[in-house]
Amino acid sequence: MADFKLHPSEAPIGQPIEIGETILACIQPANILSIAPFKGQGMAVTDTLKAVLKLALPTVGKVTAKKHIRAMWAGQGQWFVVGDIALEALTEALDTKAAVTDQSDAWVVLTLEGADASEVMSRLCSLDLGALEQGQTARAEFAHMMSCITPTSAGFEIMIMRSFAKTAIHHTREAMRKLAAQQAL
Amino acid sequence: MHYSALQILKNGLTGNKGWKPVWRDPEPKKSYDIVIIGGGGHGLATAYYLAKTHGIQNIAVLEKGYLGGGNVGRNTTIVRANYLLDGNLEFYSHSLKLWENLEQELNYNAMLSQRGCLLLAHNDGQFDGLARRGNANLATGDDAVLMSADDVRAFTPYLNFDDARFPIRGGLLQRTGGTARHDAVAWGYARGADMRGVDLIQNCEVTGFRIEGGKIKGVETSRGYIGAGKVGMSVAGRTSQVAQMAGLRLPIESHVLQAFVTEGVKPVIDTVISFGMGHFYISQSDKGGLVFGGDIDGYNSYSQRGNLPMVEHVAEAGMALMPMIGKSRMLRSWGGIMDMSMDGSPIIDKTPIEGLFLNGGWCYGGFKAVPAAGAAFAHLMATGEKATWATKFNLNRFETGHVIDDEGTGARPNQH
Amino acid sequence: MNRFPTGGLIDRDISIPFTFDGQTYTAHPGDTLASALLANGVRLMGRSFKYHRPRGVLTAGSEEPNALMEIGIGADCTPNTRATTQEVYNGMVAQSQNRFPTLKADILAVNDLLSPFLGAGFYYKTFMWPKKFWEAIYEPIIRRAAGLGRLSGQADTADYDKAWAYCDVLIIGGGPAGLMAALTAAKGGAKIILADEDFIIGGRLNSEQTEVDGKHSQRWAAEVATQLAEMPNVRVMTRTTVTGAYDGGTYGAVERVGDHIADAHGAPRQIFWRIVAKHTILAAGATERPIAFPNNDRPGIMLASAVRTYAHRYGVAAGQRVAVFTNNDDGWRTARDLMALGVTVTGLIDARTDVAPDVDCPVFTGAAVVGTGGRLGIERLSVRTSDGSIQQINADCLAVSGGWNPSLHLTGHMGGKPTWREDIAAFVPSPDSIPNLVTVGAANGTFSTLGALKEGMAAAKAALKNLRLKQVRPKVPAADDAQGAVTAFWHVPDVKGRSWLDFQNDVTVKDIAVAHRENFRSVEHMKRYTTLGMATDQGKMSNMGALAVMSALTGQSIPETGTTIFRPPYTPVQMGALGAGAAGKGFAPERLTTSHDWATSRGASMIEVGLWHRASWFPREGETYWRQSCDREVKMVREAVGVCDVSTLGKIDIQGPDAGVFLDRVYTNVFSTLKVGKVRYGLMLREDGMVLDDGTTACIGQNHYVMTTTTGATGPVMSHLEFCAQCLWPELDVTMISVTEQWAQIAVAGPKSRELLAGLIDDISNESFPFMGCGAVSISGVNGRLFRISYSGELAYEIAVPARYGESLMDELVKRAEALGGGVYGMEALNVLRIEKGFLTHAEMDGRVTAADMGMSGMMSTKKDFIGKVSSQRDGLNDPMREQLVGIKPTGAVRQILGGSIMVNVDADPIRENMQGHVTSVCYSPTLDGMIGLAFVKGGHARIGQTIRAVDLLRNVDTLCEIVSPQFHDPEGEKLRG
Amino acid sequence: MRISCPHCGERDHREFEYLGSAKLLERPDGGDRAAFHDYVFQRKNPTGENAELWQHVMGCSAWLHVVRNITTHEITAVKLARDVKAAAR
Repeated sequence: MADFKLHPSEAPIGQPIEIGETILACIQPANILSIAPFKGQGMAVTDTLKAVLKLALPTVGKVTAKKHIRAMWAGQGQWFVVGDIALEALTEALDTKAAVTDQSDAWVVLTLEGADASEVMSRLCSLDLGALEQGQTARAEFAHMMSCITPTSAGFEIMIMRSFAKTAIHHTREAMRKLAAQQAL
Repeated sequence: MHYSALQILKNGLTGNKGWKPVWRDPEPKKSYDIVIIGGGGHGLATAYYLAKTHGIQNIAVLEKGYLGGGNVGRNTTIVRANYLLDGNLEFYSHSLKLWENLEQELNYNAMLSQRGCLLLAHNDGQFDGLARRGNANLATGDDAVLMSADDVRAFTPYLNFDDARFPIRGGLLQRTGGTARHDAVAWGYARGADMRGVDLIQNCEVTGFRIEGGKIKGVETSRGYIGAGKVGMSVAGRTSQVAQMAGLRLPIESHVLQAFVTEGVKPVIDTVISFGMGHFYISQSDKGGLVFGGDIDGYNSYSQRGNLPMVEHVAEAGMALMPMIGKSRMLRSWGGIMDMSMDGSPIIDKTPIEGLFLNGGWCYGGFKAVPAAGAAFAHLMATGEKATWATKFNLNRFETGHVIDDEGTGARPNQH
Repeated sequence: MNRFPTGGLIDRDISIPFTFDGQTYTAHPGDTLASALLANGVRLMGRSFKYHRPRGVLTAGSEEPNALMEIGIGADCTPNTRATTQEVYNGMVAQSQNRFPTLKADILAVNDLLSPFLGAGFYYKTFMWPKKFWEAIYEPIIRRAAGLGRLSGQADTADYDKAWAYCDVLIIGGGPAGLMAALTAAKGGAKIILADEDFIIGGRLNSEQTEVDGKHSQRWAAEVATQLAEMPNVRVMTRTTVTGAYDGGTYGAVERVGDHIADAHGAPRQIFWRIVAKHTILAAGATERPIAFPNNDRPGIMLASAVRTYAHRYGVAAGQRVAVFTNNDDGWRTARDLMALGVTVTGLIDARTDVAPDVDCPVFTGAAVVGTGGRLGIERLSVRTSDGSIQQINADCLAVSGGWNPSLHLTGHMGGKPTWREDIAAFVPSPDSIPNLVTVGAANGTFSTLGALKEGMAAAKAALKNLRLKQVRPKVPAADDAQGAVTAFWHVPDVKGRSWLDFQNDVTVKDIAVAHRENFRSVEHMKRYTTLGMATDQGKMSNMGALAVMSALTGQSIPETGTTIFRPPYTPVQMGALGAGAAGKGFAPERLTTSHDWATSRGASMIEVGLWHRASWFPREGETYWRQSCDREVKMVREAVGVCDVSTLGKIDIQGPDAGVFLDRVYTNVFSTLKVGKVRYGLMLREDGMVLDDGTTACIGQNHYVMTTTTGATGPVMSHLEFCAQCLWPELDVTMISVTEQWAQIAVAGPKSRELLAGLIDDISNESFPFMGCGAVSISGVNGRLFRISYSGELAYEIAVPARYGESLMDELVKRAEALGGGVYGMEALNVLRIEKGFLTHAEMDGRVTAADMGMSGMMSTKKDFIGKVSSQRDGLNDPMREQLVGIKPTGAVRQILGGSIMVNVDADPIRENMQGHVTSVCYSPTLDGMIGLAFVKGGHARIGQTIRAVDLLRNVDTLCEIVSPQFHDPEGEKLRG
Repeated sequence: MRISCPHCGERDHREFEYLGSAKLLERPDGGDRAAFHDYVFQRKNPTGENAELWQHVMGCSAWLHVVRNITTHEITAVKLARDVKAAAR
């Protein structure tokens, strides 16, 4: 009966933003699903995930990946599965074992890459970035906002809540601009 | 010695050699009718009013450090009477009236400067809240002027009106609010009390109470036992510690509040501005320093120093509100320990121990309260009755539910 | 002029023009403003604060109290800038300050003549009569005279930034001790930061004529700095002042990135760093101290160390005929160095008697300077020789050396008290003043170059050991090992005239005597009474001298007299840097709904709600005033259908076998009985019995709920729930996560709302979605949720779709609403709709009201415990005369009610004692065609039907009102159930 | 201050929010008003070590039981409040 289609909004960054030695871009994973195991169900959840996704729940502060799907720790008793995996399938599989919610639209995933990515990050985030290795992930403050910071081979992935995305991009862009200008002195 | 222009002239011509000590340094006597613990603004004012209003002279003020070394000497000097709720309304109203005559009464220039105190609103809800407050202030007989955004702009054109994160919706000005020279208040009361025979005893720490049959007998101190008919605790910042020596547990937490001053600059801010949304307030001292502060750091502390997050937050709020201060430099930061009570309002009351009285829980309000609190505490200790302007600061109000929660944040001291 | 032909760390091949007070001069790269002015023969650089005495440069560092200037013009002008640290850049405009009309002829210098009457604390004793005159006359005059430089009054639009850095070892100061520490720690593999406030690394190595490792100390410092900069584990930060030490190894630091160049081209002027260090080595050096003697404040009287700095580092002779006054061996070095450079030394005055200076100039031992002369700068001095006779000496510069104060300031930032060392007559830091910080070199009282090198190395080795890094054994380079003998000598006794202690604030030895006389004897009293140490150097130049004077007066030793506490920051920090990023809109993050752009494109007026921006109203053509739009939008909802984005409300997904039990404990009412597909309104209290928040919670599956919170309370409620789950009842099997951001939620309200939705959703019947029903729906193939809830009192729904579709859904719903005679509505209309219906917001739930106050005692379950239950039973909260929520509407001639009015009885005066309550919310109700309001009134629930006045004293409105039920519109609730 | 979150490691305290004394873990059972008055309002407020509750709001959201010296700010122990509460049961 619907004679119309709902269409998704545009990504907050179209063309990647390149300033100096850093590039800021936005990626949109197919899905982000949260998993919070119920009491005593941690192993059962891991077993199920292994069966369904060939992935175990990572330990605190870690990321595990299998092909294009990865599981990341996302806070006390909370994990995110990121990739092409349907809410219904995961909800059904985990049924009484864990609470599952759809977070796909709740987060904007930014990538900050390039030679100066770390230096730009140091303007925005209080983490000890040198101590954050690939395979790890951190919940941390980013320019006064909640975030998930995950180091990648080329830089960082920064997950920010959707309503904050414009502010996050603005501040990151400003930090990139100022750093580039400083290095040009 | 009476202070006057003539006196200054006389001394100036004779090499300033004729000045006399502003207070004596007496040895403590064996006992006093009344012992006040704490030689801060409140303790000194209490002793002054006990002597002056109630004619009691056999009084000692015991101070563990130097007179006026606590919060009376480390606040941001704001005086105002623009509270919201009954209990606070009449109290601060009375205090402001006492402030207005203080200098002549004490013959000491505390430099009260009624340059106005402006509270800002940033949305309709806050504006209605300011209106409620202003109406209550007017109904109490105090000054209040509700300002539109245009009024505020005309009054303080240097605020950020153009690209503010939280645009200014309006304000509430109390023209009778302002600032005073904090140290002078302590010194003026100390001088007044000393002149009336009160013994001000510095470097004398109270280490215990002597209580017999539920009645106070005296205090143990670092300079020996001192007997007392009545004892008043006026030790905001350390109230829990002192009260604990009498076996009392209180609805109080101690928190650190930082304050800041910039290098002196020529006059740019001619009033006191309070930016509630940013938890920031600022004024300019007569010397030219911009004096400002914000919220308490937010965690219990007995250290008179704070940490960077609040330093930065306050500076950020300042830059958001008035970006013209960007090229001034923060010269000094310091901290004071606040008695944060569970509803944000003070306690002036008897304790369950006969003859032991409590004045504490002042949160941020202690400085502006000095005259009225001293007078009320003196009244209570001398007569056993509550002063008419301080009837609601009861110790048991948390049990009965008669709390005075001006901020509406409940039993969260770090949010008051 | 005064520039030596060779030597120093300046580039004589390049000349840089700049102006000072309108006069053009030239400098060379490597010059500070002070060195350039001295090179150009300028001695007069400022005026003192109180007496407006002429002032010249006293030091060559950040401790400078005199040579403060305004740098730049217009909005770029930075006042109070120390000429001793400001590098000259091309075209720089510098101006003297705190003088009128000119520096040479300053009218307020008249104060100096009045100084007998303006001594310590004079203002406490006068200006009181007549009473009004303080504020009307005296204070304005004082304020105009006070202050130092001028702020432009314009917004500071320069760029600033903030940043974080982590390291194993933070080394503060790049002099011999710091460099050796850095070299050692770096070779051991530690991650280090070396911060120095200067623009060239080296500290005093750049200021002295000495050798390290067989080469000139300047060269050695440069080589080590280069070596360090090339190591990957080292970050050398010049122009970076560590300003404060805080808990947990956290330090604040300011890096001046662009202050030394004419145009930073978008680079930050300054960066405020937070440096987190496992270990810290404080190698901040020492500052020389002056000696107090009569008229010791004339331009040309400088610290001897500064005279050497200007000579060796900048190639500048501070004077052509220099005299030296000292109490230690450094004074001799000054005389020798100057003579080697060809400067005439007209006298070396050493206060000590038992010394024999080996200097080829007129020498006076056991002597003291007892006076100076010269109008705008020193021209001569009087020396009292050891036999008591007075000798006149000509000099255009007097170099004074009173010994050294270790730069221990940071070690006092956490409350540490320093230790007195009699042998050097100075305070040194006490160990462990700051956890994991050690002090080395001159900052630790070790004044020889070799000693500093050794201590720096030792501290670094200890740090390496603690860090379990490899031990290294670098060779200590050869260097001078003279510690320098000193005999305490603070001020010249038995003299006439004023001897300055605090040069900026004009505090003299006599002022300390007055403070002593008046019993302001504790150090804090002395400081506060005289203002000593309150200057922009925080007493670096003055505290020790004053302490010594007070100690002599009281007969106590200096350590018994006390010390003063140094507070952060070490040197003043520009507010722009500390508040970086907050000017303009940067103060707080902005939260935007998915329909934000859509709304603004339709001309919506936006308002802030917490961090969110929401649409306030949507003007249509011809509407020029917000009320026109608002009234229309209200009518639209009441008569047709309205659409409103309500995504900002908090949404919390709660799941688990114990989710129902959990909700029972946090809400006053019961939720465990809620059936799947149903929604219930809930009330949440704080543990003190006051209302925390309200909202609806939907049961969307077995043990699966979605709670909504008010926009402003989302964070606090989430935190509260997490507290309950983790801290109170960890045994409950319940999980929660915010889904606020996942869902765009849109309200569709009005009698035609079902008709509107029928075109989008398959089954929208009352049976499928009865009032307070909910369920999953599909909207053009997108999975959404539908709740039949109403905040307007009309038949209404809220539809939630994944946020990416929010804007699209909004657009579609509004189009359809418009086709039905309705449209979009904003917060203003939403507010009117809820007031008409008596629904609450935080205007009513202000943190001071109970459920009973709001007429909701019925929602307080008696069958279970819940947060706030017991506290809400306190007598004071159950007083029937508490202020209770009612509706009010005008009944008299005045039809207006203002928010924030106070309530008084009909015949009562509007005074505090008669206050009956206050008005929380008001609106013009198009539905009722008049103003209505919500108010709290004492005993209000029992006063329905009575009249009362809403009085606004601020705006002179006095309105006779009838007290009514807060449900003005459809009190039976037939419409929302329809 | 730096707080070592058991999940997230050492972080600046600006990422955390302070609630108050860890006595807030011990909510009284039953309806005794005196017990609740003490629980909600009365504080020992010591000068030395104090057990208190912080939440890592900008991080993992865990409530933490932190033992901290109120005068020196030195932190000697950080545990998950959940675990402390469970152990007390």
